[in-house]
Amino acid sequence: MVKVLFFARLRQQLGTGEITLGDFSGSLGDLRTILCEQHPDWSAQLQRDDIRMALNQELAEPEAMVNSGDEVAFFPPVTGG
Amino acid sequence: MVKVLFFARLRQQLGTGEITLGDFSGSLGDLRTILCEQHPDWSAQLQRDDIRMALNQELAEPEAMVNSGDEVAFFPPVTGG
Amino acid sequence: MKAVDRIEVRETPLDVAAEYSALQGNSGDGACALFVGTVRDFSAGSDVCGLALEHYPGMTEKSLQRIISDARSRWSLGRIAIVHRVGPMQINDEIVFVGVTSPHRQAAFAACQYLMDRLKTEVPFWKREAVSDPSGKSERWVEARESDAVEMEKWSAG
Amino acid sequence: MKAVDRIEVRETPLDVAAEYSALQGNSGDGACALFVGTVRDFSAGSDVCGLALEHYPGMTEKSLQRIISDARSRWSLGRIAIVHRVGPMQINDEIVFVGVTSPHRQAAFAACQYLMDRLKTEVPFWKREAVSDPSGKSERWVEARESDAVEMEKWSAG
Repeated sequence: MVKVLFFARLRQQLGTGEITLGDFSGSLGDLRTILCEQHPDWSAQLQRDDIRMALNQELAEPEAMVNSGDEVAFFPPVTGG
Repeated sequence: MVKVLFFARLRQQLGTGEITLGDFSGSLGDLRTILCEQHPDWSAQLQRDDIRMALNQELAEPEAMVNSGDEVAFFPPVTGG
Repeated sequence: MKAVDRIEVRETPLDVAAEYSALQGNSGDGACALFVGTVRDFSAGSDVCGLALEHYPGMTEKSLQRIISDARSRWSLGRIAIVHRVGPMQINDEIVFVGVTSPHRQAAFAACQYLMDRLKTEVPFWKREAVSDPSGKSERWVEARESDAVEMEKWSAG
Repeated sequence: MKAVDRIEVRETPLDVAAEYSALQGNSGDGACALFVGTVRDFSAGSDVCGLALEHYPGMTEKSLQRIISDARSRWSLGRIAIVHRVGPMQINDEIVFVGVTSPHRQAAFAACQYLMDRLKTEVPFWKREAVSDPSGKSERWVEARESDAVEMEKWSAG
Protein backbone atom coordinates (compact mmCIF):
# COMPACT_ATOMS: atom_id res chain seq x y z
CA MET A 1 0.00 0.00 0.00
CA VAL A 2 1.37 3.39 -1.05
CA LYS A 3 -0.51 6.61 -0.31
CA VAL A 4 -0.26 9.13 -3.17
CA LEU A 5 -1.15 12.80 -2.59
CA PHE A 6 -1.70 15.67 -5.02
CA PHE A 7 -1.63 19.35 -4.08
CA ALA A 8 -2.66 22.77 -5.33
CA ARG A 9 -3.15 23.21 -9.09
CA LEU A 10 -2.36 19.54 -9.70
CA ARG A 11 -5.00 18.41 -7.20
CA GLN A 12 -7.62 20.50 -8.96
CA GLN A 13 -6.54 19.39 -12.44
CA LEU A 14 -6.61 15.69 -11.56
CA GLY A 15 -9.82 16.11 -9.60
CA THR A 16 -8.48 14.23 -6.57
CA GLY A 17 -6.17 14.93 -3.63
CA GLU A 18 -5.35 11.36 -2.62
CA ILE A 19 -5.32 7.85 -4.06
CA THR A 20 -3.91 4.54 -2.89
CA LEU A 21 -1.75 2.15 -4.93
CA GLY A 22 -2.39 -1.32 -3.59
CA ASP A 23 0.43 -3.36 -4.99
CA PHE A 24 3.51 -1.44 -6.04
CA SER A 25 7.25 -1.89 -5.97
CA GLY A 26 9.77 0.26 -7.80
CA SER A 27 11.10 3.78 -7.97
CA LEU A 28 9.25 7.07 -7.69
CA GLY A 29 9.66 7.42 -11.47
CA ASP A 30 8.10 3.97 -11.98
CA LEU A 31 5.21 4.99 -9.77
CA ARG A 32 4.57 8.05 -11.92
CA THR A 33 4.64 5.90 -15.08
CA ILE A 34 2.08 3.51 -13.61
CA LEU A 35 -0.20 6.41 -12.61
CA CYS A 36 -0.03 7.75 -16.17
CA GLU A 37 -0.88 4.31 -17.59
CA GLN A 38 -3.82 3.87 -15.23
CA HIS A 39 -5.05 7.45 -15.83
CA PRO A 40 -4.11 8.52 -19.39
CA ASP A 41 -5.89 11.87 -18.85
CA TRP A 42 -3.45 12.67 -15.98
CA SER A 43 -0.37 12.05 -18.09
CA ALA A 44 0.22 15.56 -19.44
CA GLN A 45 -0.05 17.15 -15.98
CA LEU A 46 1.92 14.52 -14.04
CA GLN A 47 4.80 14.61 -16.50
CA ARG A 48 5.27 18.35 -16.64
CA ASP A 49 8.89 19.35 -16.02
CA ASP A 50 8.03 21.57 -13.10
CA ILE A 51 6.15 18.93 -11.06
CA ARG A 52 7.96 18.14 -7.81
CA MET A 53 7.85 14.78 -6.03
CA ALA A 54 8.12 14.03 -2.33
CA LEU A 55 8.71 10.68 -0.63
CA ASN A 56 7.69 10.48 3.01
CA GLN A 57 7.43 14.26 3.16
CA GLU A 58 10.89 14.96 1.77
CA LEU A 59 11.63 16.21 -1.76
CA ALA A 60 12.87 13.21 -3.79
CA GLU A 61 14.24 12.33 -7.24
CA PRO A 62 12.68 9.82 -9.68
CA GLU A 63 15.36 7.27 -8.69
CA ALA A 64 14.22 7.08 -5.05
CA MET A 65 12.84 3.64 -4.12
CA VAL A 66 9.27 3.46 -2.81
CA ASN A 67 8.30 0.84 -0.24
CA SER A 68 4.98 -0.36 1.07
CA GLY A 69 3.62 2.05 3.67
CA ASP A 70 5.36 5.06 2.11
CA GLU A 71 3.69 8.38 1.41
CA VAL A 72 4.30 9.91 -2.01
CA ALA A 73 3.24 13.38 -3.15
CA PHE A 74 3.16 15.27 -6.45
CA PHE A 75 2.83 19.04 -6.58
CA PRO A 76 3.65 22.17 -8.60
CA PRO A 77 6.44 24.61 -7.60
CA VAL A 78 5.78 26.13 -4.19
CA THR A 79 4.61 29.74 -3.85
CA GLY A 80 4.48 30.47 -0.12
CA GLY A 81 5.99 33.29 1.92
CA MET B 1 33.58 83.13 15.52
CA VAL B 2 33.84 79.36 15.11
CA LYS B 3 32.15 76.98 17.54
CA VAL B 4 34.26 73.87 18.26
CA LEU B 5 32.69 70.79 19.87
CA PHE B 6 34.28 67.66 21.38
CA PHE B 7 32.45 64.41 22.02
CA ALA B 8 32.70 61.17 23.97
CA ARG B 9 36.18 60.02 25.07
CA LEU B 10 37.75 63.13 23.55
CA ARG B 11 35.42 65.45 25.49
CA GLN B 12 36.39 63.72 28.73
CA GLN B 13 40.12 63.71 27.91
CA LEU B 14 40.19 67.42 27.02
CA GLY B 15 37.95 68.27 29.94
CA THR B 16 35.62 70.40 27.82
CA GLY B 17 32.80 69.84 25.35
CA GLU B 18 32.80 73.21 23.63
CA ILE B 19 35.10 76.16 22.98
CA THR B 20 34.91 79.19 20.71
CA LEU B 21 37.65 80.41 18.36
CA GLY B 22 37.22 84.15 18.01
CA ASP B 23 39.31 85.02 15.04
CA PHE B 24 40.05 82.20 12.63
CA SER B 25 40.38 81.70 8.92
CA GLY B 26 41.77 78.61 7.22
CA SER B 27 41.14 74.93 6.74
CA LEU B 28 39.89 72.37 9.23
CA GLY B 29 43.48 71.07 9.41
CA ASP B 30 44.73 74.58 10.22
CA LEU B 31 42.12 74.87 12.94
CA ARG B 32 43.36 71.66 14.54
CA THR B 33 46.97 72.95 14.41
CA ILE B 34 45.96 76.18 16.14
CA LEU B 35 44.08 74.26 18.86
CA CYS B 36 47.18 72.14 19.49
CA GLU B 37 49.37 75.26 19.72
CA GLN B 38 46.99 76.96 22.13
CA HIS B 39 46.57 73.78 24.22
CA PRO B 40 49.78 71.69 24.05
CA ASP B 41 48.25 69.13 26.44
CA TRP B 42 45.47 68.41 23.87
CA SER B 43 47.91 67.73 21.07
CA ALA B 44 48.34 63.98 21.46
CA GLN B 45 44.60 63.36 21.62
CA LEU B 46 43.55 65.76 18.86
CA GLN B 47 46.13 64.40 16.43
CA ARG B 48 45.32 60.73 16.86
CA ASP B 49 44.75 59.04 13.49
CA ASP B 50 41.30 57.82 14.43
CA ILE B 51 39.86 61.24 15.38
CA ARG B 52 37.06 62.27 13.00
CA MET B 53 36.19 65.85 12.12
CA ALA B 54 32.85 67.33 11.18
CA LEU B 55 32.10 70.71 9.63
CA ASN B 56 28.57 72.01 10.08
CA GLN B 57 27.44 68.56 11.16
CA GLU B 58 28.85 66.71 8.15
CA LEU B 59 32.00 64.54 8.21
CA ALA B 60 34.80 66.57 6.61
CA GLU B 61 38.45 66.26 5.55
CA PRO B 62 41.35 68.46 6.82
CA GLU B 63 41.25 70.40 3.51
CA ALA B 64 37.71 71.72 4.10
CA MET B 65 37.59 75.51 4.52
CA VAL B 66 36.10 76.86 7.73
CA ASN B 67 34.21 80.16 7.73
CA SER B 68 33.01 82.45 10.48
CA GLY B 69 29.79 81.12 11.99
CA ASP B 70 30.66 77.51 11.21
CA GLU B 71 30.35 74.64 13.67
CA VAL B 72 33.31 72.25 13.89
CA ALA B 73 33.41 68.99 15.85
CA PHE B 74 36.13 66.49 16.80
CA PHE B 75 35.27 63.00 17.99
CA PRO B 76 36.49 59.39 18.19
CA PRO B 77 35.10 56.61 15.91
CA VAL B 78 31.38 56.13 16.43
CA THR B 79 30.06 53.11 18.34
CA GLY B 80 26.25 53.30 18.14
CA GLY B 81 23.69 50.73 17.00
CA MET C 1 21.57 28.81 26.56
CA LYS C 2 19.78 26.10 24.62
CA ALA C 3 18.64 27.04 21.14
CA VAL C 4 14.88 27.27 20.84
CA ASP C 5 13.05 26.98 17.53
CA ARG C 6 9.47 28.04 17.02
CA ILE C 7 7.63 26.66 13.99
CA GLU C 8 3.94 27.23 13.50
CA VAL C 9 1.49 26.96 10.61
CA ARG C 10 -1.77 28.63 11.55
CA GLU C 11 -5.09 29.73 10.09
CA THR C 12 -5.46 32.74 12.38
CA PRO C 13 -3.77 36.17 12.00
CA LEU C 14 -0.10 36.49 12.95
CA ASP C 15 0.80 38.58 15.99
CA VAL C 16 4.12 40.20 15.11
CA ALA C 17 4.48 41.97 18.47
CA ALA C 18 4.01 38.70 20.36
CA GLU C 19 6.40 36.84 18.05
CA TYR C 20 9.04 39.52 18.54
CA SER C 21 8.64 39.38 22.34
CA ALA C 22 8.99 35.59 22.34
CA LEU C 23 12.37 35.95 20.58
CA GLN C 24 13.74 38.16 23.35
CA GLY C 25 15.40 37.26 26.61
CA ASN C 26 18.50 35.53 25.27
CA SER C 27 20.77 38.12 26.80
CA GLY C 28 23.86 37.09 24.85
CA ASP C 29 22.14 38.03 21.58
CA GLY C 30 22.47 41.71 20.75
CA ALA C 31 21.03 41.35 17.24
CA CYS C 32 17.56 40.44 16.04
CA ALA C 33 16.63 40.36 12.33
CA LEU C 34 12.98 39.99 11.36
CA PHE C 35 11.07 39.61 8.13
CA VAL C 36 7.33 39.97 7.68
CA GLY C 37 5.59 39.20 4.38
CA THR C 38 2.12 40.63 3.83
CA VAL C 39 -0.59 40.22 1.19
CA ARG C 40 0.15 42.88 -1.41
CA ASP C 41 -2.36 45.05 -3.07
CA PHE C 42 -3.14 43.39 -6.38
CA SER C 43 -1.93 45.24 -9.45
CA ALA C 44 -4.04 48.13 -10.69
CA GLY C 45 -7.02 47.14 -12.78
CA SER C 46 -6.76 43.57 -11.53
CA ASP C 47 -9.85 41.52 -10.82
CA VAL C 48 -8.25 39.74 -7.85
CA CYS C 49 -10.23 40.11 -4.64
CA GLY C 50 -8.58 37.75 -2.18
CA LEU C 51 -5.87 35.19 -1.52
CA ALA C 52 -5.78 31.75 0.06
CA LEU C 53 -2.87 29.50 1.03
CA GLU C 54 -2.84 25.72 0.83
CA HIS C 55 -0.08 23.59 2.32
CA TYR C 56 1.04 19.98 2.78
CA PRO C 57 0.53 19.32 6.50
CA GLY C 58 3.40 17.34 7.96
CA MET C 59 5.84 18.01 5.15
CA THR C 60 5.53 21.75 5.78
CA GLU C 61 6.72 21.48 9.38
CA LYS C 62 9.41 18.97 8.40
CA SER C 63 10.75 21.31 5.69
CA LEU C 64 10.74 24.28 8.06
CA GLN C 65 12.66 22.26 10.64
CA ARG C 66 15.19 21.26 8.01
CA ILE C 67 15.88 24.78 6.75
CA ILE C 68 16.24 26.01 10.34
CA SER C 69 18.67 23.23 11.10
CA ASP C 70 20.66 24.08 7.94
CA ALA C 71 20.74 27.76 9.00
CA ARG C 72 22.07 26.75 12.42
CA SER C 73 24.87 24.79 10.79
CA ARG C 74 25.94 27.89 8.82
CA TRP C 75 25.75 30.63 11.47
CA SER C 76 25.89 31.01 15.23
CA LEU C 77 22.27 31.76 16.06
CA GLY C 78 20.18 32.17 19.20
CA ARG C 79 16.43 31.89 18.77
CA ILE C 80 14.60 31.25 15.51
CA ALA C 81 10.88 31.57 14.78
CA ILE C 82 9.01 30.86 11.56
CA VAL C 83 5.26 31.36 11.62
CA HIS C 84 3.27 30.95 8.40
CA ARG C 85 -0.40 31.55 7.85
CA VAL C 86 -2.64 29.33 5.68
CA GLY C 87 -6.27 29.61 4.57
CA PRO C 88 -8.12 32.68 3.27
CA MET C 89 -6.52 36.14 3.71
CA GLN C 90 -7.14 39.80 2.91
CA ILE C 91 -4.90 42.58 1.57
CA ASN C 92 -2.31 43.71 4.19
CA ASP C 93 -2.72 40.51 6.23
CA GLU C 94 0.60 39.07 7.36
CA ILE C 95 1.47 35.77 5.64
CA VAL C 96 4.84 34.94 7.11
CA PHE C 97 7.04 35.97 10.05
CA VAL C 98 10.70 34.95 10.26
CA GLY C 99 12.78 36.06 13.24
CA VAL C 100 16.39 35.25 14.14
CA THR C 101 18.54 36.38 17.05
CA SER C 102 22.32 36.17 17.22
CA PRO C 103 25.30 37.74 18.96
CA HIS C 104 26.21 39.17 15.51
CA ARG C 105 24.03 41.25 13.23
CA GLN C 106 25.59 39.87 10.03
CA ALA C 107 24.63 36.34 11.08
CA ALA C 108 21.10 37.42 12.06
CA PHE C 109 20.54 39.19 8.72
CA ALA C 110 22.06 36.40 6.62
CA ALA C 111 20.12 33.64 8.38
CA CYS C 112 16.82 35.53 8.15
CA GLN C 113 17.28 36.06 4.41
CA TYR C 114 18.46 32.48 3.89
CA LEU C 115 15.37 31.10 5.66
CA MET C 116 13.07 33.23 3.49
CA ASP C 117 14.89 32.23 0.29
CA ARG C 118 14.60 28.54 1.11
CA LEU C 119 11.02 28.86 2.32
CA LYS C 120 10.10 30.49 -1.00
CA THR C 121 11.61 27.67 -3.07
CA GLU C 122 11.04 24.46 -1.15
CA VAL C 123 8.49 24.61 1.66
CA PRO C 124 5.14 23.23 0.37
CA PHE C 125 2.83 26.26 0.44
CA TRP C 126 0.76 27.32 -2.55
CA LYS C 127 -1.11 30.59 -3.10
CA ARG C 128 -4.31 30.90 -5.05
CA GLU C 129 -6.08 34.13 -5.90
CA ALA C 130 -9.82 34.64 -5.86
CA VAL C 131 -10.87 36.40 -9.04
CA SER C 132 -14.07 38.32 -9.54
CA ASP C 133 -15.01 39.53 -13.03
CA PRO C 134 -18.26 40.15 -14.93
CA SER C 135 -18.58 36.42 -15.68
CA GLY C 136 -18.57 35.56 -11.96
CA LYS C 137 -16.12 34.36 -9.33
CA SER C 138 -13.28 31.94 -9.94
CA GLU C 139 -9.81 31.04 -8.68
CA ARG C 140 -6.33 30.89 -10.13
CA TRP C 141 -3.06 29.51 -8.75
CA VAL C 142 -0.17 31.91 -8.36
CA GLU C 143 2.80 30.96 -10.57
CA ALA C 144 6.23 30.40 -9.02
CA ARG C 145 8.71 33.16 -9.83
CA GLU C 146 11.99 32.43 -11.54
CA SER C 147 13.66 35.13 -9.42
CA ASP C 148 13.11 33.10 -6.25
CA ALA C 149 15.09 30.18 -7.66
CA VAL C 150 17.85 32.58 -8.73
CA GLU C 151 18.03 34.06 -5.20
CA MET C 152 18.43 30.57 -3.80
CA GLU C 153 21.46 29.83 -6.00
CA LYS C 154 23.63 32.40 -4.23
CA TRP C 155 23.67 30.26 -1.07
CA SER C 156 25.22 27.30 -2.90
CA ALA C 157 27.83 29.53 -4.57
CA GLY C 158 29.01 30.68 -1.13
CA MET D 1 2.36 56.59 -2.38
CA LYS D 2 4.71 59.17 -0.97
CA ALA D 3 7.74 57.83 0.82
CA VAL D 4 7.66 58.47 4.55
CA ASP D 5 10.77 58.47 6.71
CA ARG D 6 10.72 58.25 10.46
CA ILE D 7 13.85 59.33 12.34
CA GLU D 8 13.91 59.61 16.08
CA VAL D 9 16.57 59.83 18.77
CA ARG D 10 15.00 59.30 22.17
CA GLU D 11 15.88 58.78 25.83
CA THR D 12 12.87 56.57 26.55
CA PRO D 13 12.51 52.83 25.75
CA LEU D 14 11.79 51.81 22.16
CA ASP D 15 8.39 50.31 21.37
CA VAL D 16 9.08 47.73 18.65
CA ALA D 17 5.41 46.77 18.25
CA ALA D 18 4.38 50.39 17.69
CA GLU D 19 7.27 50.99 15.29
CA TYR D 20 6.30 47.92 13.28
CA SER D 21 2.64 49.02 13.12
CA ALA D 22 3.63 52.48 11.92
CA LEU D 23 5.48 50.89 8.98
CA GLN D 24 2.36 49.08 7.78
CA GLY D 25 -0.43 50.27 5.53
CA ASN D 26 1.55 50.79 2.34
CA SER D 27 -0.44 48.13 0.52
CA GLY D 28 1.94 47.88 -2.43
CA ASP D 29 4.73 46.68 -0.11
CA GLY D 30 4.63 42.93 0.52
CA ALA D 31 7.98 42.85 2.31
CA CYS D 32 9.12 44.31 5.62
CA ALA D 33 12.64 43.77 7.00
CA LEU D 34 13.41 44.82 10.56
CA PHE D 35 16.48 44.94 12.75
CA VAL D 36 16.54 45.43 16.50
CA GLY D 37 19.77 45.85 18.45
CA THR D 38 19.70 45.27 22.21
CA VAL D 39 22.12 45.75 25.07
CA ARG D 40 24.02 42.48 25.31
CA ASP D 41 24.90 40.69 28.45
CA PHE D 42 28.42 41.69 29.30
CA SER D 43 31.04 38.96 29.01
CA ALA D 44 31.36 36.50 31.86
CA GLY D 45 33.37 37.74 34.81
CA SER D 46 33.08 41.30 33.55
CA ASP D 47 32.65 44.17 35.94
CA VAL D 48 30.38 46.11 33.58
CA CYS D 49 27.05 46.99 35.14
CA GLY D 50 25.40 49.35 32.67
CA LEU D 51 25.63 51.19 29.39
CA ALA D 52 24.98 54.77 28.29
CA LEU D 53 24.85 56.35 24.85
CA GLU D 54 26.00 59.86 24.00
CA HIS D 55 25.32 61.50 20.63
CA TYR D 56 25.86 64.71 18.67
CA PRO D 57 22.41 66.32 18.51
CA GLY D 58 21.71 67.80 15.09
CA MET D 59 24.44 65.88 13.27
CA THR D 60 22.86 62.59 14.34
CA GLU D 61 19.55 63.38 12.64
CA LYS D 62 21.33 64.82 9.60
CA SER D 63 23.46 61.66 9.22
CA LEU D 64 20.42 59.41 9.57
CA GLN D 65 18.57 61.41 6.92
CA ARG D 66 21.55 61.11 4.61
CA ILE D 67 21.93 57.34 4.91
CA ILE D 68 18.18 56.91 4.35
CA SER D 69 18.34 59.09 1.28
CA ASP D 70 21.31 57.06 -0.02
CA ALA D 71 19.37 53.84 0.60
CA ARG D 72 16.42 55.21 -1.37
CA SER D 73 18.70 55.98 -4.31
CA ARG D 74 19.90 52.34 -4.35
CA TRP D 75 16.63 50.42 -3.91
CA SER D 76 12.92 50.86 -4.46
CA LEU D 77 11.65 51.28 -0.90
CA GLY D 78 8.38 52.15 0.77
CA ARG D 79 8.58 53.27 4.39
CA ILE D 80 11.74 53.57 6.45
CA ALA D 81 12.09 54.05 10.20
CA ILE D 82 15.23 54.45 12.29
CA VAL D 83 14.78 54.96 16.01
CA HIS D 84 17.83 55.11 18.27
CA ARG D 85 17.94 55.36 22.02
CA VAL D 86 20.42 57.52 23.96
CA GLY D 87 21.14 57.93 27.67
CA PRO D 88 21.48 55.21 30.32
CA MET D 89 20.31 51.66 29.53
CA GLN D 90 20.09 48.20 31.06
CA ILE D 91 20.83 44.71 29.71
CA ASN D 92 18.23 43.59 27.12
CA ASP D 93 17.04 47.16 26.51
CA GLU D 94 16.56 47.93 22.82
CA ILE D 95 19.13 50.42 21.49
CA VAL D 96 18.17 50.67 17.83
CA PHE D 97 15.24 49.81 15.55
CA VAL D 98 15.57 49.89 11.77
CA GLY D 99 12.56 49.00 9.61
CA VAL D 100 12.19 49.05 5.82
CA THR D 101 9.25 48.10 3.61
CA SER D 102 9.42 47.38 -0.11
CA PRO D 103 7.57 45.56 -2.85
CA HIS D 104 10.60 43.18 -2.95
CA ARG D 105 12.11 41.28 -0.08
CA GLN D 106 15.67 41.45 -1.44
CA ALA D 107 15.47 45.25 -1.47
CA ALA D 108 13.99 45.35 2.05
CA PHE D 109 16.72 43.07 3.43
CA ALA D 110 19.56 44.83 1.62
CA ALA D 111 18.43 48.31 2.63
CA CYS D 112 17.93 47.32 6.28
CA GLN D 113 21.42 45.85 6.45
CA TYR D 114 22.93 48.81 4.56
CA LEU D 115 21.34 51.28 6.99
CA MET D 116 22.72 49.36 9.99
CA ASP D 117 26.20 49.12 8.44
CA ARG D 118 26.33 52.85 7.76
CA LEU D 119 24.81 53.74 11.13
CA LYS D 120 27.53 51.68 12.84
CA THR D 121 30.35 53.47 11.02
CA GLU D 122 29.28 57.09 10.58
CA VAL D 123 26.33 58.22 12.69
CA PRO D 124 27.67 60.06 15.78
CA PHE D 125 26.66 57.83 18.69
CA TRP D 126 29.12 56.66 21.35
CA LYS D 127 28.67 53.95 23.96
CA ARG D 128 30.23 54.03 27.38
CA GLU D 129 30.10 51.26 29.93
CA ALA D 130 29.63 51.74 33.64
CA VAL D 131 32.17 49.65 35.50
CA SER D 132 31.91 48.53 39.10
CA ASP D 133 34.88 46.87 40.79
CA PRO D 134 36.29 46.70 44.32
CA SER D 135 37.94 50.12 43.88
CA GLY D 136 34.59 51.77 43.14
CA LYS D 137 32.54 52.87 40.14
CA SER D 138 33.99 54.24 36.93
CA GLU D 139 33.27 54.48 33.20
CA ARG D 140 34.98 53.39 30.01
CA TRP D 141 34.26 54.16 26.36
CA VAL D 142 33.48 51.25 24.06
CA GLU D 143 36.08 50.88 21.28
CA ALA D 144 34.97 50.90 17.63
CA ARG D 145 35.23 47.51 15.97
CA GLU D 146 37.33 46.97 12.87
CA SER D 147 34.73 44.48 11.60
CA ASP D 148 32.14 47.25 11.23
CA ALA D 149 34.39 49.17 8.86
CA VAL D 150 35.02 45.97 6.89
CA GLU D 151 31.26 45.34 6.56
CA MET D 152 30.82 48.84 5.20
CA GLU D 153 33.35 48.26 2.41
CA LYS D 154 31.16 45.71 0.67
CA TRP D 155 28.66 48.44 -0.29
CA SER D 156 31.28 50.42 -2.21
CA ALA D 157 32.54 47.29 -3.98
CA GLY D 158 29.03 46.64 -5.33
